[in-house]
Amino acid sequence: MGSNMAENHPVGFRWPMKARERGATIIHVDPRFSRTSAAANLYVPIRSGSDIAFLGGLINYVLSRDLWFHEYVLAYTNASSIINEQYVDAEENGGIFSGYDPKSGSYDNASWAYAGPPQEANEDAAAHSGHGMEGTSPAKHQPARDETLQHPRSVFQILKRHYARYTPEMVEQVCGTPKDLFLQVADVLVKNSGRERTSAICYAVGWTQQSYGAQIIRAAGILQLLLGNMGRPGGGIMALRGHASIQGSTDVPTLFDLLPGYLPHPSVIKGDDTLEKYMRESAVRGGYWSNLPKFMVSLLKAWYGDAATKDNEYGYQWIPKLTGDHSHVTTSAAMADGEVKGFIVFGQNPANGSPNGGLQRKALTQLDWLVAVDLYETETAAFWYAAPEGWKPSDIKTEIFLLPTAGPAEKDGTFTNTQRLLQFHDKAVDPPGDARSDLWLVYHLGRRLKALYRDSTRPQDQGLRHLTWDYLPERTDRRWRIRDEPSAEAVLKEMNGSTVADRKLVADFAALKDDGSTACGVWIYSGVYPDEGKNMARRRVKGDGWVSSEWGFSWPANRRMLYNRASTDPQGKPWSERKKYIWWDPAQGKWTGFDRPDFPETKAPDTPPKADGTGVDLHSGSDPFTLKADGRGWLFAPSGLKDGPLPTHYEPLESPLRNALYPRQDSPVAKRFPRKDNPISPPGDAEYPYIVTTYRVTEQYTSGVMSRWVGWLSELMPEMFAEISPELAAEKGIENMDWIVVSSRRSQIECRALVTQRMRPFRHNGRVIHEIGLPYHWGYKGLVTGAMANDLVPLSEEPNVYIQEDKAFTCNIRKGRLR
Amino acid sequence: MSRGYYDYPVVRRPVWTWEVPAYFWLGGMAAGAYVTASLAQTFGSPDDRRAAAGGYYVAAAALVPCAPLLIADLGRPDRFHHMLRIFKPLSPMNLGAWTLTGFTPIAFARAASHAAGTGLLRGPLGALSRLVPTRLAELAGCVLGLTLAGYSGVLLAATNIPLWAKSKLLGGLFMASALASGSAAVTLQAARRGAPDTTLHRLAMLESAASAGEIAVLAGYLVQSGRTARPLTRGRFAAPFWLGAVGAGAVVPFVLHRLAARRRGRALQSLSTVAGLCTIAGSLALRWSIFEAGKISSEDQGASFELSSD
Amino acid sequence: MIDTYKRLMNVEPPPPAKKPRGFFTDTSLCIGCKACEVACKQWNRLPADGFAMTGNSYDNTGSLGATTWRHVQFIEQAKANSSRQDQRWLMMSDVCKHCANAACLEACPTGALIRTEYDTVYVQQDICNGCGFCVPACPFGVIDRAPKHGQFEPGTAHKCTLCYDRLKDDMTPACAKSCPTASIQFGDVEELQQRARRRLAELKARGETKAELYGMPEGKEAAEVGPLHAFFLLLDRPQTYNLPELPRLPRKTMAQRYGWSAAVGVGFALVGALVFGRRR
Amino acid sequence: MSQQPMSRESIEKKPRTRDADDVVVSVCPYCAVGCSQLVYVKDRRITDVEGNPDSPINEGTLCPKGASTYRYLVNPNRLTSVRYRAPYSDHWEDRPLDWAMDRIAQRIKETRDASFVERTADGKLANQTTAIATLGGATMDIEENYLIKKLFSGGLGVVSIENQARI
Repeated sequence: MGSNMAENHPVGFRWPMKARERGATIIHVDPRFSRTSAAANLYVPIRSGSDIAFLGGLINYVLSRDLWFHEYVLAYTNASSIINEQYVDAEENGGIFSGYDPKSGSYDNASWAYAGPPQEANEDAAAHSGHGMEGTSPAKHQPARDETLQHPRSVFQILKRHYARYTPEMVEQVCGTPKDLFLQVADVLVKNSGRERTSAICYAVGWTQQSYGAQIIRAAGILQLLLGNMGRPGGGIMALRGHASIQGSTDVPTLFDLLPGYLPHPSVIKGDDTLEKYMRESAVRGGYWSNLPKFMVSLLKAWYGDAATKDNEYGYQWIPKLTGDHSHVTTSAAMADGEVKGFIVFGQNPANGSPNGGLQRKALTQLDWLVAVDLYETETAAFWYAAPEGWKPSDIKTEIFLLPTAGPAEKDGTFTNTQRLLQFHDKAVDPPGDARSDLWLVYHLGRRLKALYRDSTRPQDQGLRHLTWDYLPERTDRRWRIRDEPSAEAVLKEMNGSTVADRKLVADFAALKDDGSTACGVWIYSGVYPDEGKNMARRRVKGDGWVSSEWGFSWPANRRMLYNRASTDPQGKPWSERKKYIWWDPAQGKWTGFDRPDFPETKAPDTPPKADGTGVDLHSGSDPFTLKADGRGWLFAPSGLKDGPLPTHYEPLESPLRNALYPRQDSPVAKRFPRKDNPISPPGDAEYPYIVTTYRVTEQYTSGVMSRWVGWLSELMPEMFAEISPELAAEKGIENMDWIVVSSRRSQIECRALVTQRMRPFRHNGRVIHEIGLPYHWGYKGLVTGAMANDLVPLSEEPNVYIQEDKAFTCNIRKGRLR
Repeated sequence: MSRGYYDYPVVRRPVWTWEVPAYFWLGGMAAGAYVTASLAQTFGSPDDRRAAAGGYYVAAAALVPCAPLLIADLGRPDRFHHMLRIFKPLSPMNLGAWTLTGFTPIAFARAASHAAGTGLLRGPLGALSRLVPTRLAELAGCVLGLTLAGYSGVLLAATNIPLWAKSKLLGGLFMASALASGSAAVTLQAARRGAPDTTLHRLAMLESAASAGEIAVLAGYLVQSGRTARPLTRGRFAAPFWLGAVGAGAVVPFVLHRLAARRRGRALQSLSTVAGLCTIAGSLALRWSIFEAGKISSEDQGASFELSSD
Repeated sequence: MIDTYKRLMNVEPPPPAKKPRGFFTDTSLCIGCKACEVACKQWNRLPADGFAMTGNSYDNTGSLGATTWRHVQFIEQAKANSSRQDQRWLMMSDVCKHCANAACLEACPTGALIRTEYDTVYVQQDICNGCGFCVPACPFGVIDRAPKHGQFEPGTAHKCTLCYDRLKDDMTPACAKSCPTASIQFGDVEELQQRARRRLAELKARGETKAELYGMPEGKEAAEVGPLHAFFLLLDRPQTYNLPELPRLPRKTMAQRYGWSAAVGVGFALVGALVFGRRR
Repeated sequence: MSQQPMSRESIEKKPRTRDADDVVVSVCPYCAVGCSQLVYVKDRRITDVEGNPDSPINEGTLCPKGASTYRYLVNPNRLTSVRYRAPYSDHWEDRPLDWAMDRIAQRIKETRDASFVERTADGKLANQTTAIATLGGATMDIEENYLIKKLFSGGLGVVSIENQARI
């Protein structure tokens, strides 16, 4: 669901195909019959934007028919935990949870917490974005539980009530999915889960690019926990990410709200005035996040070196504090308003790759200067003369630097792939001409800036002055023409971490300290370079067809599967012989198996929780989810999310339909950008009656910079097109390959119509809703050019992870051309 | 007929251009003229022999552009000699290349021998030409000439282009057309040089026989081809085919020769001339229209499926 | 003299025969990613040959040709009702069949087209003179002549080489190597045929009633062109994939064609003898 | 079977990878699956890029994009010099890399100095600038991402540091 894996991750899809040939069932739930659907055993149509209704239907199916994995759910999830008395479910409140403030459009999630003594960290946890990873937990102590699951405020009972109306009939009404198909999916999933079998769910931006994206993934998480599919081989929820190192750029990260390794970014709003306050409020007593101070201090030591001392809070104040939402979407709006003066773009292409392309390009005209770094001339770099707006260059003030850069085979470095695997790539040749690696560009820019500020005494410049910036290799490599290339391995070592005193690389993050004696750039990567000459990301021991632990390095600590403690029963024995992965070896007194255990290695299954302990000591030997405060998988999220503790069906911000489940139409906390250049259609807007969804095809890549300059790919998908069903085509008098105009409240574009039975109309209570599909790869540079689907997309933000909604919005179409 | 993959053709469009039908036409005419002349040499009266011997000049002249045309049509003309790299009669084109290579010198030698005999060619070259064993040259030339005239249709037919391959008679058709045009060329030159009426009547009879044969084979070809022949019998190539190849090329000369059968002197000569010209032109029309219509046929998915079903 | 001829005509003795190699393209595993098309162009340095959308599903390649040696077909099938009953999207990576009796090879007058030691059909680029005869000879529309003034070996004939160069180092052909789902399998032809038979039985047992093999020795399609060394497992009738039911080998009817031709010639000679001899 | 004569080229035919000076292990630049690639180098030029059979991820296979990596890297349309467009200008100019680096550093400094906010209106320490933004990183190495974050956040106080993960 939410992924077109065969098309967008064809090599990844090699493995589901192998599984299919061994008897596995592939189910593809998608609005379009895609190449993934063609390879699936079962294709299930679903209207774009209704995923939570579908997953909620499955949850309800499992709960109401008592098909959940009892032993697993009782032991490993928070099903038995009791929730706060103040909690009011969306079910009883028209689709809105307790704690909602209509004025600010946000939730105070105190009422979602576990029942029990006042919990000091409740408030702060909400601020941890965690970027879809692990939210830190509010619980100081293990929460109150009712192992019979009968307590009306137990998570289990709340869950049952919340999803009671998500019946197969409701799924059919909301999703347009035929009831019999939905039931078939439910049946396959349930039969394929349990002790002997596991099911996996794969998703991609089909889920995340919705105004409640994180909640869709949460819904899948709930389902997988109920079925006992988490932490087990063949189970899990797979995020299929879209760029070579998008996981790495999330880990490190180049994201505004996080510091390396998912440490929350200090913020004025959260009141992170001092390091001490920041650490107190960010760290949690229970679970692995209790170690946050060690990671934070080590990070500061890595950045500021000897200048980071206990007395100056290890340089904490040199790190800027957030004053709001500085995400890409919000920044684009600010840029369009002239508030951003300088913009540096590394291998990205917002002019046609980001939502509301017209606004994005206008924003570029407002800049004083723009630095674009790429292998090819991008739409972003060329906006001033080539944009469809037809601006006169003489009207555009932006000073532009287009810097040529290197491809991966032209530099050393590491990509982190979608499964958290770090793989080092070796330099094969020098980049051509004046092209330089991004590492070179950033490093030498840093040197120049440090030189410019060398003599400054202003406090604001001291961070830069003290920034450790020493990455040139000791000996230049005579093989290469470019002699001043910084060493990627030196940077990787800094990320791995070392002791401050003797600069010895640390073996993993367990060695990090909060007293300034260790430095570590990215704690989760610690262990990637545990010793001189031992680059684990560069390990290339041929795959063994199973866990292949010796290929690259997987964070954390080379664990290939997170929470794999859940692959055994509470007593530490594999749930079944077929599905064994790690297990407790009483003879050795430790966890062993095919993978590194994602659990304290010698903590026996029967270890009781230490009530007075901290960190994972607060957990028992059978609490597998070590990053959680209570060590349990969260069916109900007492904190960490900004849009509710339980996934709830809302309609997309633009939808032709009314929410059939709740009076509340759409997400109460999704961020809209009500601006003149970003109008949004009201629900049921008759002028824009069709749903449109955007996507990639195999033959092209994102905004096209990496594919539309390659003839071999361009010829395979040369033109922009819209996929429409024969039914809609007939209604509109459109023939295959006709030119059509697709319009939304933001803009209109022209492209070819690809009339295909692979698109279908959806029926909702007898009403026919048409959906059209738009790939978004084209632009105005490259060997092949074409209209830009993103011009039609509204600016908006999902509240947790600030992603726009482009998988479901509304449009109209007509036969013909723009002019 | 079941549908295939969209409307994509099953086979590829031939890449050859106008040089190929032009060569088939000239080569065929040369062969026909040579054979006609040789038949006259062998079986005819002295008048016949004298009048028909001009056919050797026709043959030699028509052969001059053949090799250049063939070479010009190659994708890599610089490698024309690779045609003779191996001997592979299984490949009609290889067979044709060897045949042309063998026939051309013989035809030139025989023409030179005739020229020397009539005193047209003197000096050492003349003397040399007189040494040509004419009987042997005629026999060998006829064998090679008939091969040259006969292989071109087989070459086109030895493909998977429905129009060319469906019927088994294209080789025979081209052979008949070649002989008709060759004998017509002999008639033509004989008539222009004022050959005796008897000889002209005999040549006309021979040419008419070829035309009649051509019409018979063509009828068989069209019947065997059936629906597949549509690109030829309808559309763009219908006019050149029906009016040019069939009308001008066979029916008109046949009728003219019947008319001429009872005429003598200048009238006979004029009618023979016109008939000969018609036959020769029709022969070109036949090759060209079938050749070009073959390209359209190559795009006919249904015809390809028909060709490849039992 | 012979040496001069050999040099002029570029004639060398062939290497000893090896085990026949080929492709088994199992369309039931194809996901239509076109990796084969690109990997082939990359390895063989073939140019892109046109940026035109066809509107025929996701196939913007159209056909095999001089600069396209793998071509993925996309066949959309569904009952034309709103529930899209029996919806299928068939994908098939087409390629030169490397026929046991190859029409192109038999047509070739220069010996440029040869059967290699791996029993594959290969165009020798230093021999081919671009006569173009192989183009209409092929019953599958595979081989084509590059434009005379193109950027890529102007004027000579091209088609899949089964990566003849790679075979020499025991490397898998580029398309088969890249194929992420093992739809394109490379190996010893006999072994591949065994595998294909097993696979067909497996699919039939799973209920794929329309599945069939194309190009096996026992198949009707092998009657004239012989077993295909690049053969296929199809999920529908061959014609659905533009494959002829009974691909024709011109040689099979050539004698008959020459016969008619000769008959006409002999007839003419007889008539000539009669006409001229009658009144001697 | 193979009785026909062959040509010299056919006899001497060999894969161009046989002569490679070096075979370098790389990772595909496109999606996040992380397919391992082998890059063949001859005379300091890339001659071939294909899947690495040792990789447990792709086992030697690649998708069409991965298979086109060679052309992504070796491509006449690539930028090989700094292109500069002055304000209000209607054309690109080629500029030396050093000049551009100096000028960019200068512009960053100017903008930063003019926009730096030490304290918010209510007096809280912010030490940031919102007048500069960086975008991108998902196509780049983690080392590069790390230096961007370190320089722009930890060094310059830029807060809007974002990448493709957001879209």
